Amino acid sequence: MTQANNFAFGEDEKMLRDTARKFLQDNLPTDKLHQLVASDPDPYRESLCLWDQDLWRQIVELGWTTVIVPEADGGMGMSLVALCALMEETGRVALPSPFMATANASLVLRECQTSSASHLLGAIAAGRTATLANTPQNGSWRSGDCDVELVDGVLRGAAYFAQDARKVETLIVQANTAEGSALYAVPVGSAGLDIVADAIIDLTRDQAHIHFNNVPVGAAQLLCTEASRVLERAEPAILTLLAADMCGAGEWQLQTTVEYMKVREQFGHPLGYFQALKHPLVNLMIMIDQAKSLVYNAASAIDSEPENAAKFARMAKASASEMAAFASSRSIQFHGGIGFTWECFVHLYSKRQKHNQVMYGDAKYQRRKLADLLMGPIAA
Amino acid sequence: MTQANNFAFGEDEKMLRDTARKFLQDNLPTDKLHQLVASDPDPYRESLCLWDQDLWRQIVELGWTTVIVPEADGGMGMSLVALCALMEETGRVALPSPFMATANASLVLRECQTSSASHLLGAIAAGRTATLANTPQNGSWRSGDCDVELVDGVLRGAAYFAQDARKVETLIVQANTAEGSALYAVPVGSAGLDIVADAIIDLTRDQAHIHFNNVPVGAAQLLCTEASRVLERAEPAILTLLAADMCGAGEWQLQTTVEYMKVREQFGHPLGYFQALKHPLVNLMIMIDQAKSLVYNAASAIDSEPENAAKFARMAKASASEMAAFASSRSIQFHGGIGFTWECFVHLYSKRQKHNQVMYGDAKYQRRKLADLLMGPIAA
Amino acid sequence: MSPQAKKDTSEQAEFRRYCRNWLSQHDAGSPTVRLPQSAIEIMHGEQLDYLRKWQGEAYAAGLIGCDYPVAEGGGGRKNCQLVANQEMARAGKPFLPNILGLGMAAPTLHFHAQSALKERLLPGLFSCEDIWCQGFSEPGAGSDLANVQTFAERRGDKWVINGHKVWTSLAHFADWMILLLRTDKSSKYDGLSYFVVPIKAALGEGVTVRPLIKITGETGFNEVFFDNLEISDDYRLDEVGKGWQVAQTTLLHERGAGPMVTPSSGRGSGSGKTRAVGDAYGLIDLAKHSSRDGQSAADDPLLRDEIMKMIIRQEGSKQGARRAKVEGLCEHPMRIPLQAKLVMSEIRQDSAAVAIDILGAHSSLSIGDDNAPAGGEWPLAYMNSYGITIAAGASEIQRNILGERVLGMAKSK
Amino acid sequence: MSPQAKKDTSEQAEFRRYCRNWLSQHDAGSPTVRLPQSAIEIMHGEQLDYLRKWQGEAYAAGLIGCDYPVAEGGGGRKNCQLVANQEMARAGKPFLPNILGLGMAAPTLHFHAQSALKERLLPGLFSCEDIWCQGFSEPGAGSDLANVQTFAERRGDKWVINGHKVWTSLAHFADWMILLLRTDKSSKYDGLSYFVVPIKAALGEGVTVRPLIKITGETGFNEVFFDNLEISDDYRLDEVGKGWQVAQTTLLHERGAGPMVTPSSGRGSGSGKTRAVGDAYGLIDLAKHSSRDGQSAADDPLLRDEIMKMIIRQEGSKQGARRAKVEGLCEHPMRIPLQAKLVMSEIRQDSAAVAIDILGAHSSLSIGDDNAPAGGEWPLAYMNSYGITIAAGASEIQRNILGERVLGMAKSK
Repeated sequence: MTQANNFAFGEDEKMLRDTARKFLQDNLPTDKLHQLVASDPDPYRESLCLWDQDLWRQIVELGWTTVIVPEADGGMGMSLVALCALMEETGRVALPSPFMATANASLVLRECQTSSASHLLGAIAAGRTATLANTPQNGSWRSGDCDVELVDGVLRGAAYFAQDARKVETLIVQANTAEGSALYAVPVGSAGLDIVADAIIDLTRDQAHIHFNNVPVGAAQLLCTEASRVLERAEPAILTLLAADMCGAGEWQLQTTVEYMKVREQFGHPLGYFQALKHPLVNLMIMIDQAKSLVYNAASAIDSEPENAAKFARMAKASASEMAAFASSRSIQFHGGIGFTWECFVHLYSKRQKHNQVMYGDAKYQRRKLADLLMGPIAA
Repeated sequence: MTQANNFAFGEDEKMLRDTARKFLQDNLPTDKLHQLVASDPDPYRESLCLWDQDLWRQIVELGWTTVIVPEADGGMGMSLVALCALMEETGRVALPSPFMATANASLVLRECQTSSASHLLGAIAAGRTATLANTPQNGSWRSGDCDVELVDGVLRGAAYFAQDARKVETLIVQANTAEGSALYAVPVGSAGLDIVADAIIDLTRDQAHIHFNNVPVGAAQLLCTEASRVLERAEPAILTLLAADMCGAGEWQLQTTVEYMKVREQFGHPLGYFQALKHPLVNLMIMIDQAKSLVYNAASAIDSEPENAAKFARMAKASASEMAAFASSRSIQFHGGIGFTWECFVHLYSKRQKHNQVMYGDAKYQRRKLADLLMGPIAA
Repeated sequence: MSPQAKKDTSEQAEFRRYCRNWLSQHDAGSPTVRLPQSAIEIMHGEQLDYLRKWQGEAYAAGLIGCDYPVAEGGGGRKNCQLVANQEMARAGKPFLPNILGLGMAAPTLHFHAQSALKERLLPGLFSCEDIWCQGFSEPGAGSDLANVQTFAERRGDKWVINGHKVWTSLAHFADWMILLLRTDKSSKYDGLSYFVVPIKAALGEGVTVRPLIKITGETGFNEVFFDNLEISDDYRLDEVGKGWQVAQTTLLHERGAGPMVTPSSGRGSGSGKTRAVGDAYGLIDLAKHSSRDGQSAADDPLLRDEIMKMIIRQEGSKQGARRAKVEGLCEHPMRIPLQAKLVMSEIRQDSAAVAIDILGAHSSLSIGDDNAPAGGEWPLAYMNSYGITIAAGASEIQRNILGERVLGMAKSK
Repeated sequence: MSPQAKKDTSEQAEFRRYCRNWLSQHDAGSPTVRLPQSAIEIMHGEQLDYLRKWQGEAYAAGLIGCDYPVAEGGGGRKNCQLVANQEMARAGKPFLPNILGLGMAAPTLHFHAQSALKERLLPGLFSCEDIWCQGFSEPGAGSDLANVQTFAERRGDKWVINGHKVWTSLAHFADWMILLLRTDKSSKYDGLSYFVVPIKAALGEGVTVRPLIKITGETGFNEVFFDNLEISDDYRLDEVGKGWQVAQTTLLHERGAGPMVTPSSGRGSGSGKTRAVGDAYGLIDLAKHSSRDGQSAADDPLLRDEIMKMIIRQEGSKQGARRAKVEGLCEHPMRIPLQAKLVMSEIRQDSAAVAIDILGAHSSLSIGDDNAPAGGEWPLAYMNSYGITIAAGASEIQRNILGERVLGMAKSK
């Protein structure tokens, strides 16, 4: 297939995105977000799961969760580029929601090509939420690794670093089987399932590890039998969506800091006068632009140049991760004393970006995998 | 042994250094250096070997080549710290000379502990010059590797990247032997020796590769039979001296650029007013100070804490190499258009520093070896 | 014999023996509460009480204020604070809580206060009976410190203070405060004067302290409001209008470049085991015990390289402190001292960032999570590091100072 | 069909077929002399002659100036220069030598010259009959370009020029020069006017060209002295006092952000094989063929990481050019265009620095050494990269422009 014109970002995608931007800015301005997730600053508080479920119901009504669900399964069947544009907006407002988790689940289900997966995709189009539960305790970022196994019709073991697990209804669980590995749909509330909240730094997400104490699973819950291959095929899109979220958040960090540079004065000049602040912010802008261009390139490649998908997605995530680290650091530093306080909003984004940076593999990991693609593996 | 007070830099060392500084600044101001080595800019010119042999004779008379030669062998038997201080000064004026090559040869000879090596050290104290010829064509930085072998009493093969080979009288040649590897003293002009000049970028040095076409060597030329071990023991001091040279050159790059920042005006201000220029130069100053502190720490450790010598020397060279790259880059950039011209002196130092950066292992290499020391090797 | 001991003067050698002996026999005991990463993050009275008791004991034993005159409550020794610091660190004792008093207020009092005042105040400062804080920054005077607007109006031999200070660490516990105030609105630098103020005594009567919360969720610094607080002229340091010069003494010591050595201790919990969080060498241990992408982080060539970069910078900085004492090896006397705060604060920040890379997926876990590697202290240290790169002259200001005072380039503002 | 071809308009599609056909049948032949890395490093007439002949043939075939009006010597096409550029690059043809004319003088003439002047001058510029150079910078006007002092004094319908321009690439070959001159000393920006001047005709009669040598030892740029050079008012562009505005058109195109697409070609030697020097992807090949520390550089995890960093930046920049055309995906219309020069110049510099790391000990060898890997071109490219980060608005100035014009922060000067 060939490269899409304008990243396949056309009128429909633009309208979807512009509507989303306005909706989110109207409904979740940053002060409201801060009230929602940062009311209790105690670092030893019980792990919280704070999100606006009314807002989420409106989002479901707006159809965002159906964007990449195929039309045959009751979705809108739009492109990944369209979903990326939405994800950039949810990142821009640092939305606490199961949106990304459910999108990731949909991307995996799309690759399963089984009737059970189609059925669950249909449920997602109708509003059901889901997340992936497929990471082992050692934090491996490789699709093949998991600590859950299927023995005698029950799941045993544990999955770690499950995103927004306390906001969703269904878990997509990877399990080692006698034949290899498989994916199962496990509803939250199933017998033997123990979802343990992690206390995490990011205030806009929740994360959990999940114990499977002999959770029985039936044939109808089997989504596919080649979990590693399916997860690997979905990985470029998952990385790209995450990078899109990071670009949106990065743009917020840039614009918020730039605005402060215009109003805050020291030594008789607005801070933006000083090159020690101006030039790093220009560097940040360039990093955001690079990451964003790579995100839309990857998204459009996933839709229309599958042979380039993995390569471009790793570039996007690596670029976004480096950008996010820099954005988070400079937005705090350049706000000075106020930037170090809980009441200043920048910490919400810095924490979300730190979380984003390492999720599904940090920049170093992505570049290592990219080098394997472009240069071949290291000679033994 | 224990850490020396004040890096063992006392009155004697200070006087030696201060005298050297004045001597070099009087006799080799930068304009004179430029006339000496940069008269022909043609990049395709025949490879040149330009240095001031009169100046060198004076240096020998001042005794610099005897500083670390043991008293028993006719030298001054001073500390490596003293030699470092001298090397910093020769780096500051980017001296083209066999000083470093001969010092490195002396450091290796010191470790041989044979009468032939003592004899050659005595000759060096009396003014003889020498360089190491021990690097293979593949550019390996490890002491064990060489492309020369001893067969039936003659040397065959080649040595590469020999420093200032056209300025010296004796080569210290590493050769693989039936028993392992050995070092031989081979006078320039020996039968079968072919010294081929490299065309190099650094205008203040010369470099050559040397073919050994059945060069006969006698027993009196054998300096030691455990070349790898001897070279490894001398390596910390060789690295430290080079780093000292780089610190001196770095200080010249900093001060010269800072002076330009004071006189050159744009937009109604001296350039140093602008933080985009001021702050990177402060960063350079910090890098120089770090490298220099690590150099004197390493030198004093080599003299009095041998268990820390390798570790501290690698730190010094790694730090100096990063500093040199930054100094070279910023001194050109901040001089603007004039910095890009042959007639501006900064290029002489940038080229010398690029050469220094990779000699005996660049920063990445040094950190890799340091990690092996501090963390143990990577598990297979 | 330790490396340092070799170089001791006879007074230092004897004092070192004394310290070592005392420290071997005295322990702070196990804390009953989790201790913060440094004094400026003390949140609870319980944390303070534990640490305060330890400082009091150490002072009583003569390990604090060693180089100050006996009349000022000091030990009257010469170059012995360094020895006490080395021995306290070696013994891994808890840190000293009255850090702003010891590091900033004490040297400023010593150099600028009248005898009666410093003889009255320094003993309580050393013993930790009185906690001290520093009132410099204001909402409109951060990096531009000389823009201080909090005003002291003279009324006879009294001053009446009105205004608003911010980022005041330890103010919620403090008995005394050093204060930079405006006494003349017509001149920026020469309109400043310097005072010490008994703020705890004035709480509710002219002084209000409002805690601020840090990005970590910890408290520890505050806003302080002055509403017609009346103080005696006896509390003024140096002349009226000389506040900026006095403040330079404070700042020089704050940045680790002043002549008086600040008493400091190990960062340990009292058990003798120094916590490695924030120290670049500690990254090695973290890597060896961390699984990143399912493998030992210590075997990742890129992380090894990052760790070595940090260790080299930290060692360079440490050796720099050593070189700063060798005049013949320094190009400019203030070149290394004025770098100290900038360099160490950025090394700590960058080291903590490397730790986050090492931790991989596990870096998401906070100190509140039982499964967080190394108790979640490294990501916490990363966040807290911004306190240091911002406070006491942000890194950008430090670079201006170095470029201007040391390298002689034109002033940027 | 190539990816680009899919999106062609019908005019573009037809023109692409034409270009491809023509290029397959026409070749520049093997150069008889080593070619430099870019047009601004042309040292010898022999190099120029070879390249000039190629540009002339490409123009005659309609591949240059495609989008300019027919009356100005152009092809009268729409959005076809891009197509010609793509096809010339694809075919790996030599670069075009009249780069300053094509990239800067032509669009400036097009937008600001009177019809008679541009119709007279543009055909010779496109065909390479006339080489052009640019007279902007002066010893006292580098980054602060508006400080130009070279003065044009009006005498009736003539102007008399006196002054001194520097860093004038190609001036030693140039027939024409674009010139920013001061016509009024009382106003900085409004005192500037813009001219074109036939400098070759005036050599020895009011114009002196003195070659400067670069740090690489190559020539290619010059100082140009004006000593009472008299020119006609016909050579003025736009109104007197509007020179700064006209210069913005030149600078915008110089930085790759202007509306007229500059004709450009492959960087090849004519053999169809594009040279990879300066291109980040070329680092992979270099690493695979380089022995560093005695081992394949391609197996070094740290170098692999550095190479990937460069490739990602370069790909990000390339995709940025693609995104800049999608209005809905850009936050500000000039945000990406104004980055182009800064970003590409720093990527080239940093890529060449990575190459030096890859080469290890072999990076010491110059282009004059037969054993230098890849002919020593990478270290040469590193040195030459400073020409780009300094010229046409140094990187520091580009960052000011972006911070001020795009992000709206206060002006720094």
